Amino acid sequence: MENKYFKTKNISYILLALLFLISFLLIPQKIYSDDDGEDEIINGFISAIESTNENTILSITDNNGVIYDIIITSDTVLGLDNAVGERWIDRFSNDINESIKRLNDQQNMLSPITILHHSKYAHSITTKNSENLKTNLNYLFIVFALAWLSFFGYLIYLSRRLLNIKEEIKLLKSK
Amino acid sequence: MKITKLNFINIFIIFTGIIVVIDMWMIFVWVPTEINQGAIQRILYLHVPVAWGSMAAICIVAFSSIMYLYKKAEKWDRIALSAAESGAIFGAMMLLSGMLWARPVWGVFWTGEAKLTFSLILFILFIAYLMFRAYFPKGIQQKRISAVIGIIGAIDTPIIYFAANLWERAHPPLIAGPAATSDSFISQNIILTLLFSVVTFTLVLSSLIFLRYTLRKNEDEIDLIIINKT
Amino acid sequence: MNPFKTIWNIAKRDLILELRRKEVLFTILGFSTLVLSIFVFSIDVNTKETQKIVPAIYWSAIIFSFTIALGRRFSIEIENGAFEALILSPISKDIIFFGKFTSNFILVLISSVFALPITSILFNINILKIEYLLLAIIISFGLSTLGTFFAIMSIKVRAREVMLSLVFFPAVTPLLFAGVDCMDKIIQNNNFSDIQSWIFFVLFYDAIFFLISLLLFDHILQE
Amino acid sequence: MKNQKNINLLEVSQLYKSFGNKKILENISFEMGKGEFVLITGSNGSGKTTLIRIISSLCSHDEGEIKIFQTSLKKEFEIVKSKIGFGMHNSMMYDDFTGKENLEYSSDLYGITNKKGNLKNIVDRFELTEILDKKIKYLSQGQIKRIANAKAFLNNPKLIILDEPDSGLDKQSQEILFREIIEEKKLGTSILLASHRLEKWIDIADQVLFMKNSSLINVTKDRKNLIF
Repeated sequence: MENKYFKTKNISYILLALLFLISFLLIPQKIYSDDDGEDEIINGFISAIESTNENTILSITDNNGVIYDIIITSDTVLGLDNAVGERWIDRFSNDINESIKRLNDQQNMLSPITILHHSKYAHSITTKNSENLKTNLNYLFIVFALAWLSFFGYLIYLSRRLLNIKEEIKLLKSK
Repeated sequence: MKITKLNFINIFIIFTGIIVVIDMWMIFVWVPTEINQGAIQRILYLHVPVAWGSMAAICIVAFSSIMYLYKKAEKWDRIALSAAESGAIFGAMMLLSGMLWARPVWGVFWTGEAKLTFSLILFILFIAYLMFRAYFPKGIQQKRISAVIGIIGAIDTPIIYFAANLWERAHPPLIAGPAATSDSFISQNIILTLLFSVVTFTLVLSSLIFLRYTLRKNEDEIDLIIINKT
Repeated sequence: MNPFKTIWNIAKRDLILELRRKEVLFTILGFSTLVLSIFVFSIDVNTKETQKIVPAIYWSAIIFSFTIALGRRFSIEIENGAFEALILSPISKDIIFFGKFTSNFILVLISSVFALPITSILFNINILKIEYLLLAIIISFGLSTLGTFFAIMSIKVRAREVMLSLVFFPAVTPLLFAGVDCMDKIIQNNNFSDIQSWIFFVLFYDAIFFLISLLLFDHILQE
Repeated sequence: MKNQKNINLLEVSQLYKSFGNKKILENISFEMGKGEFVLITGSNGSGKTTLIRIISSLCSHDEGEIKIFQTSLKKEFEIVKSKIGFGMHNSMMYDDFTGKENLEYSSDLYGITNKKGNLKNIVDRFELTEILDKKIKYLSQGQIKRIANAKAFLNNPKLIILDEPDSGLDKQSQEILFREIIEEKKLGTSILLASHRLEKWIDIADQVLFMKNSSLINVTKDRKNLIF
């Protein structure tokens, strides 16, 4: 039973090569084509909030006094901390009056705001809580401690086993 | 002074140790704190090199598995095993540093963000390779099947990364915070430290692989001696 | 000996075997319905929020039931050496893979098509459209390619079910992403262009792993 | 009956196999010509089954060379397999199929032309008619063995490899098996048989190979005083 016409092995090699070629041409650029330009960041304080019927406009004065008018779209993401410091994260469209209320609090508390926007349409608005960013040094410490603990622990474990085995080999060889 | 196998490794490990100390100094002292995120941004100098390390580890596993299937030489199988073990540790660190970075900055441990999903699946792949190998009865078939898993896992890695990106594009997670644009703020020193850390962690990875390789070799040697004895 | 006839022979015999033994058939059909009904009890179904997670429930039910079925599928065939009879017969190893793959593909397809109406009844969403069938076909293709490969590979391993799922799930997550996301989009009846990139991705995934399994199949058969 | 030296059907040279740190086969070499009956005997667990599995490419070996019909085992060897009949230790059949369905499945796999006629001939030769229509799982070990042995003769092979075909068989079916093997031997089919029971096989064997703690001794000549 000679299945020469079914030489799947070399057919699969050719098909595999072809497929890699097509995939590199076709899929990636379709995906990454809609990545439109760089987003900019503004750090500053909320000076005024006007909400017209179709969208809400925030005017922000940044550290050196320049005033920007930022338009909040439906999918802008808000990450605002209240006085106690708990972070509240939600999309603007999910709960508009709650978001407006929170933005007003931020305005009264004059808390520093970081806005990530693309040609005036805001992607995300977050409280730049620099003081509690300092406090999370403990996360930094935990990560580095765990990293080095695991690396050196593994290293020591390996070298100890290596030494034991070396001795055993010497013992067995001498016997 | 004849450089025997063993003390070559010692020199290599001591050298890596020195490089690591310099790297730590650079990360914690030399590089300025990034204005946007503050101190927590220094996790970048651990997260990126470790991610690069686990990627390199899965590539080494794939390459040595293919060579083992092709050449049937024991040496390739040992490299695959050692790369997988160190890769698992690097994968765990990648996952951990990713999560502990997300917590202070985005306020949540886990989001649908592509990199986090990808590192979790990569970590599970490593664990699957090691567990499958440990539970399979010893012998040539065990080595051959582990090589096959290594190859499939490695081919799967870019595909999973791709799928994670597509998934993130379809379900954008609620990342409210400057971390989302951490890479838009790279100054000169930050790039230098990052590169140096990548070099350091590659050295750490290779010394771990080297050590595990020699250990594996000696284990085989003992088996041979026992066989000849009986 | 026409190879396609042998492939159909192997697949047909496997399916007859499963019909008689009913063990894998119950897992494929019964278990996925069980998983779906567990979710129905645990969440209140008719709010708009829960509609969003229906695709996730559907696809995880399919993948769970398939993994368990895979664990059972080859166990008896191996114990009394029937699989070795296949290896010893004068057919090339690729044909064995095709045959086993076809029977698994048909089983997964039955399971996913069978679970569609159940999901639409339990979660009262209308998901009986043609696109779902196309989606189910291409994803079942990917699932059964890797499923057959891993099932045959993990015959001799201890704690086989756990090891099989430990290796199978990470490899199949891209399909899970694609299935859930496409279904989500079809439910909100967006146009075809949204899920086009996913469809391309799944086709690429199926082709790649089908060929890789073919190339590596010899290595996992040799004892 | 010495065969012509040049065409060796099966050649095994310097075969080594060890499992973990236990040696199973050491420096096994033997040849087998056309129409020869070779008996491999030895106590249980002396490596007979492993040797058979290695020869039929079910199991890999560490060193050594195996040639069947002059083609080495490494190359794709389906064409060769169509001329070989295998009767392994386990039944190699599906429990939920009846004996008849199992035999039909094998003839499909071997691509036998007139399936019906060939099957009928095998069934008559091995007198299986009454146990053919029950599912394998309802049959006794002996009956399953009879069907498995018949399966090895299904594709009228040039070489038949049988591993413990007589275990669990009653007197009467042993007679049938013995008669069929002599029949095949006359037609020029060579047979490789591994068994730890000697009585009948030893008289008709052209070569007797005795396996003792993982090595092979050719005792064809002084087979009479074979004790182990």
